[in-house]
Amino acid sequence: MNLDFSILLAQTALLLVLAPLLSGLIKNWKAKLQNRRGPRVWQPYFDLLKFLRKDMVLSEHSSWIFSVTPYVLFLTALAAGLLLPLVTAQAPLGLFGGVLALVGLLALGRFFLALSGLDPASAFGGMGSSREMIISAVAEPAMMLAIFTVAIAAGSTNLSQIVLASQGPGWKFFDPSRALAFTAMFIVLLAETGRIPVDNPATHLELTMIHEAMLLEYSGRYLALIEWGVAIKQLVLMALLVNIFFPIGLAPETTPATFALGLLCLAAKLLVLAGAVVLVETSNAKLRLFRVPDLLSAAFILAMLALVSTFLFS
Amino acid sequence: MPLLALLILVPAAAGLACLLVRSRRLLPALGVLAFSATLGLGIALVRQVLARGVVTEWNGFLFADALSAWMVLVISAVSLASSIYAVGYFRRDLADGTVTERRFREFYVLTPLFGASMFLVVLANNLGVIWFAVEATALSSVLLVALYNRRTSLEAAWKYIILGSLGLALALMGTVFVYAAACKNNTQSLTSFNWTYLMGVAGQLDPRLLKLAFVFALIGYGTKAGLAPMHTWLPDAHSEAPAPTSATLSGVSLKIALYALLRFSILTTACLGTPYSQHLLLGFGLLSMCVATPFILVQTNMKRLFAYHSLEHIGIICVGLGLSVPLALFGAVLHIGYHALVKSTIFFAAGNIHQRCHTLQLPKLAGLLKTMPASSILLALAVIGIAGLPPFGIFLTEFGIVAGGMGAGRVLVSVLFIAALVTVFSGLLSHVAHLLLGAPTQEALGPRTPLSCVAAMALLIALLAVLSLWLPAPLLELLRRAAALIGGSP
Amino acid sequence: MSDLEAWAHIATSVPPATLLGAALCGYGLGAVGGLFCMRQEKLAAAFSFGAATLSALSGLLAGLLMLGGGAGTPAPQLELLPALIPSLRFTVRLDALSALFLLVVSLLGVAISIYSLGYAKSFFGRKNAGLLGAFYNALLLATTLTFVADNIWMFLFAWELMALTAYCLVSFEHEKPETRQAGVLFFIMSHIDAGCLILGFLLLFQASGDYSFASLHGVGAAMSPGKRDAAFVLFLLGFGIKCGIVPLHIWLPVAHPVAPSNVSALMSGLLIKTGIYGLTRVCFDFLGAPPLWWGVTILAAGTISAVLGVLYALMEHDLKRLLAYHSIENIGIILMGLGAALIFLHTGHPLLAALGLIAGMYHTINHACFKGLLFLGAGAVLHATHTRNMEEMGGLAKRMPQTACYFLLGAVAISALPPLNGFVSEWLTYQTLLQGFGTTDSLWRLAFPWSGAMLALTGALAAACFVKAFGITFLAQPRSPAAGAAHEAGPWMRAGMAVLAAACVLLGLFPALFIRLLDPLTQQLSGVQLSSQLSLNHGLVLGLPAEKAGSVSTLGLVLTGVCLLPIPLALRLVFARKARTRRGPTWACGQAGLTPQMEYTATGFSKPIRMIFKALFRPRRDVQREYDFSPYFATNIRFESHIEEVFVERLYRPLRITILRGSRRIRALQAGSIHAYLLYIFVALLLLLVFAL
Amino acid sequence: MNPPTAETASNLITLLASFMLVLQLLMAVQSMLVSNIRLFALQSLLLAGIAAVVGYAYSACHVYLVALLTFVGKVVFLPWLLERLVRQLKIEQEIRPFVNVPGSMLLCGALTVLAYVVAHPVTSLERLGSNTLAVALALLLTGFFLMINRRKAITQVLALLTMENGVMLAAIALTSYGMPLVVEIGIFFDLVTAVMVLGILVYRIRESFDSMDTSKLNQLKG
Repeated sequence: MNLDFSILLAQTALLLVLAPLLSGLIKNWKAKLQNRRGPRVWQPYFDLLKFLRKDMVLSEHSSWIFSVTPYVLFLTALAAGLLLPLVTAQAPLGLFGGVLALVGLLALGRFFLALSGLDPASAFGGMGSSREMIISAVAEPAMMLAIFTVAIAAGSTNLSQIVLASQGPGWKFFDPSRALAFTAMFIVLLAETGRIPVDNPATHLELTMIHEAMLLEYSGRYLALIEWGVAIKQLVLMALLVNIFFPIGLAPETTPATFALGLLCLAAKLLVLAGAVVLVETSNAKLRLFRVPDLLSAAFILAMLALVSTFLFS
Repeated sequence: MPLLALLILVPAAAGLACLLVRSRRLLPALGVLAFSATLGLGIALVRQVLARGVVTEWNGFLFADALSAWMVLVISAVSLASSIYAVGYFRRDLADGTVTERRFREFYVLTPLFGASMFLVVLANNLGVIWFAVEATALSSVLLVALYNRRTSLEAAWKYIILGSLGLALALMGTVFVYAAACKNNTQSLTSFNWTYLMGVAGQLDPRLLKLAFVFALIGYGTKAGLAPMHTWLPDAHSEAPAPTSATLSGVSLKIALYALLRFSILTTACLGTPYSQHLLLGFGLLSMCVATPFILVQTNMKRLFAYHSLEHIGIICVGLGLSVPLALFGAVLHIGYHALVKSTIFFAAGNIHQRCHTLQLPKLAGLLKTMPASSILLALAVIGIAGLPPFGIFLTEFGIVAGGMGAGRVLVSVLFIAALVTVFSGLLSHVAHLLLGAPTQEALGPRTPLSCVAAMALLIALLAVLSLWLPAPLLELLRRAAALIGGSP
Repeated sequence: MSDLEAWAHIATSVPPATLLGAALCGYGLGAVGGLFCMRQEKLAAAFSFGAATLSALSGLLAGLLMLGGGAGTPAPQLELLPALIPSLRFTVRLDALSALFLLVVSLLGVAISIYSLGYAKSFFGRKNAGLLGAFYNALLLATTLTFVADNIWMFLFAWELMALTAYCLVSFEHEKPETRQAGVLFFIMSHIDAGCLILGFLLLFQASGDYSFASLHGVGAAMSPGKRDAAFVLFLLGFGIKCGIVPLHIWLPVAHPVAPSNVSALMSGLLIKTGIYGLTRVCFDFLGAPPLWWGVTILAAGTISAVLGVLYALMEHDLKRLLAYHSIENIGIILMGLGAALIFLHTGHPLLAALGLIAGMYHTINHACFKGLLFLGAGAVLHATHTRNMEEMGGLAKRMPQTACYFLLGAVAISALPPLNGFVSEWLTYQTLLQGFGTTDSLWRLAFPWSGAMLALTGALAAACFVKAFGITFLAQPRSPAAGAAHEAGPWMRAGMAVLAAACVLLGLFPALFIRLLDPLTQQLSGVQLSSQLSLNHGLVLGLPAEKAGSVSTLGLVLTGVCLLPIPLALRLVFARKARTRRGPTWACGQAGLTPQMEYTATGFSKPIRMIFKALFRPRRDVQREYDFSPYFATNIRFESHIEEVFVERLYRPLRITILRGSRRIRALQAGSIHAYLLYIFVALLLLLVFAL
Repeated sequence: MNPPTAETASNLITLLASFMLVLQLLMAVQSMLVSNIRLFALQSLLLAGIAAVVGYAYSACHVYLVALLTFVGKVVFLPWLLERLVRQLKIEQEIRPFVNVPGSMLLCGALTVLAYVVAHPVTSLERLGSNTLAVALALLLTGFFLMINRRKAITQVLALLTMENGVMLAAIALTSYGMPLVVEIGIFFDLVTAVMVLGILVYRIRESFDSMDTSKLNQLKG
């Protein structure tokens, strides 16, 4: 594995730049669908910049965990991104971990974020972290089964191998197990990134926000780091989904040409997925908290069917 | 030097001496002296038996082989310990008037006689004399049970004597049948009734008669040994008797009747050749263990709890003897010794608790570890021993019996054995844990336990601990010979 | 540096047998010493726990040397005591499996003994610390003997001794009635499993004819299938009770919390491992080629134990009961690895069986470390706040900073989050389950991914549970004056925790090194050495034997994190140089200020799970409301919610009631009338006369 | 021993043995204590007679001694002792037994049949008197049943003594001259001490309990 730093730096930069753009894009499109003009697409950059410059207020009750969490969240999201074959089939740090390591890193970030929600002794943070942990717990089996389906087809949990295996002859997408797995992963994506049916990202209403509640006490550069980390996490998950199930444009080896082509294909795919997410967000209302497990158990059933269908129909 | 005769005459003489001696202080000393003498004689007997295989005196009337030598040792050890214990025990009883002067003397006359008749049972060669000796143990111990002259102890004594005499009548019928089978080839003399002669001529005896004889002996001596369903007198007698007597009763006298039954079983196996008697012993042993379990689980009286536990251990020994596999037999014979030591300690402790807290009701007693640390710790060690937990030897013997059983392919027997053991353990543990641990509830406490009582218990526990980890070579050889004897190969 | 090499030379030259002997004598000496100088508490505690530390160290060395020596080293045998009965001998033997578990017991022994040197101070004046030291040493002695026993008799001897000493320790503070009941329940369950083991081993003895373990290797082949399955069921029951597999687990959450904290750490880190050791020794070593249903049963038992263990743990707000339930969960994960390995042995894949074994064993070591660490942390917290109820804690991170760090490290490890050891062993378990799918084509292969999904659910719920445990205990404001006045644990206690924390980190970052130690074990049990194929890039990365299979390197992830750290720091330098930070009150919707009552509670935190899994918990809540004139203006509200222990309510309590009621009915047989007694004898005589002649 | 006297001796023994069984059945029915004691005395007399006949038939002097001992002990001394006890404790009437009269008669009959069935394969061993072993077993079993059936302590002792008679009859019938003398004396001596100890106990029970009804002795339960 030649750890040539060029790809590493490129992918890191790509992750840092694309993430806010993607979330800005989604906010903008959502506004347009609700025939509002909505914030401009690169508004998140300005937000980040503003947060970085502002003074910071730390709660008097919080401990050192409150200050460590932004760095942990940001770094784990970035590291997870580097495990992913973003542009070409070669993931920069593919040797350091496969899909299990990626899920583990995101879980580590979530663990510290939940702790920081409890730290400032406010009820909102406690409620947010409790709901966040429980929803991700219920989503976990569905995600694991979908990953198992894909990993069994490829015979390994190494993401590059999975992508190369699914690039095989014939248009793999219509294979029933991959379609079911994709649907299950899509539902899990909505739950993990806190989209509408599970959690409302745009609200500050105490009772309905899950993810936002944990960030309530953050301000200044810590808030910037966390916002950026969450955006990177969203990009990583969407890219993971897109690259595994639609491996078009992911060349086996990385040269400047294949890098550019891959980037284009990635952008296209991400836009399509973002559009799908926006469509789901605008057409659905937020589910009651105790209906969310039913949605996620539906995802689990879909993943189970995907797994069964790998050997039932082949 | 008539060793066997001395073994019987010394305690008998001590009993008569206690009758005549005036001063009250001398009686305990006489008791302790008598039984330490018998212990010495017992050790000498063991050495002789190991040297010469079999010791006989009075031209064959008295007879001692490995099994009887081991029983002599057990009897003298337990009797010595209970006589030491009785010194302190009765001083307190006399002090608070529960025992009158006459009863005190009565105890010191009857206990040595009780010991003497027990020695006669194990040393007699003639089956008729064995019956006579067992009857003597019954008669001498019935008045001991009724020592306190309370209503309940009288009732216990009455049941003890009626059921005992009934059992012995049936045992006599069994002995008559054996004798009838023996003198069929009309040799007509005292020796034809000796066990050695019978073993010699066992082949020609009429098998049908011997089966009938064994059935009567089993019911008869089984009643005296406390096998279920003939055990009903056992909890009453052992819980109402004074502590030293119930220790001797529970520790040794049950095994004396079992010894007599064992002689019959060996004879029947030699004659019939089929394991007829062993199957019966096995069946009654398992029945005793299963019958003891429910009574232990829901028991409220401490002494009755330990009495039922003796019933279970008699069942264990019977199962061991019934399996008649070398390892199981060795386990059973060794178990006789270990159980005698532990059960006596437990009844001594019960006696201490009874005298200190004036009640035997388990719900009323709690937190004894704080009020009576010395005897509580010794009771805890004894209960650990009797429950068959590792540091002490009973774990070895119970494992030996089960291993023997499984080795011989008796899977169902072993499963029942283990199930009964575990259930009884849980009952015993929950009672004793409630008894010893927690905050003490007793307010009006009697006088502190005298030193001699604690010394007796400590002596027995120390002996058990030593014997659990290291058996001296001569003792091991003696036990191996006794086990071989029961197994049928002389 | 030269003396370091000298020390290393000395250490490797001493044969493992003498080290093991030294360890056993050390424990014995510690126990006897603790008993004798019971009067002077300080001396007794120092002597006994000091002796325990040293003997544990020598045990650790013995284990390391034995495992380090590679697969070939011969297993030394030792005769401890002269045999009472010729066939039942007290012999011990140190083969690969025993060496691994000796390693685990010694590692935990060192850490907890150091911790106890400080912890015993809390007993001075109140209880007898010398006695605690004595029983502690006896328990370590018995557990070590159990792992290294070489014949049936010695194993059962040590097993019962372990149960006895553990009972004495569990009911050490026997003033409280709940401690006594817990002790009795523990001992009865231990005795039941000892009974099952005796029967199981003797079934093997029937076939082998000899008690020594040497003669029992692969004895299953010589037994009839019916007997083999019966032996397996007996062993599963016996070892299952000690492991805490779900239907048999009821003693575990009751016994661990009442014991002194250093003992609960030892019990949950170690006592449970004796069950795992037993199952491994019997299923892989003695019973020969397993049928399919054995592996599937263990896999299913593991899965169910894992999920139910973590679900019940989430509902607990008693810190030590929570950790006890987590022991059940982690045992489930270990059993998943072992069950999968058994299935691979059946389908004839020794390579994957070795992988499953490595996953199970590695998680055993990891669980011993982080569970021990968490219990020691809980002990420190309990020592400081004098309560086990999490609802009365809070804000301890500022008052007990180092304990908080150690507890957090343990929490991250147990939630299987990278880069620590929990993640590595769960990664190995996932890989085993993943590879398992392709091995058979019968429907059973669905069991693997399904267990994988349940493992994921367990991991995530464990993370949620430890966010609750750490957050409610250490973060935010103290909820009670006791928590407010808490002080940091003593130096010894922190040192004990530091040892285990270091172990967790090392086991997490350098897995390839430690898996090399498991080589002799997998060679002995499944005939394959796997560590060389597992460790790629000279030990930095842990990969699977198949060439393009997945790999993970926790060290790599940490390095990546460190390399990426300059980015946020640079952002701070570039943009936020002038920004100031200040401390302000937490947002309370504009009202005056936050009081501790407003904080989120542990019961609240686990409320969503209680709602989602209503069918399992059947939660009941009652609210008492006191008011003066109108119910709408309550002066005082008392809220109480509790869940139903399904197994205790439905299975064990009815069983106990029927047994006791039956016994009372039988007790009526002894009705006191002599005529009835005579009738019993008469009937017995008649029956014998009619049938037995 | 010439055949004719053997012939008449075994007939005589069979006759006396059957009479003993009849007396036993009478005792099962009789409810007066004193008459029960007299019935027992008569039964012991018959036993002594059988012993004398055996002694004469085999002209063995030690059997005469056994007959004499039985006569002195069981016909004279024990009934006198029991009657003195009955007079002292002023208990006259046996209260209603557990099983009424026809029931107990039926049971005794059944037990006798069982005794014959059990004794049948073994009768070939007898020398004098045909199936006296069956009669002995019947005496034993009916004595046992009598002991269960009656409530008064004295009657239970009496039932025990009749069982003893049954055993003695078996001893005499099965063996040519009964058991060796020393054993006979030992057994006899035990019997006497047993009755004396029972007497002491009955006296003490009478003192503390006001009545001799054994069914009152049931405090020790469970």
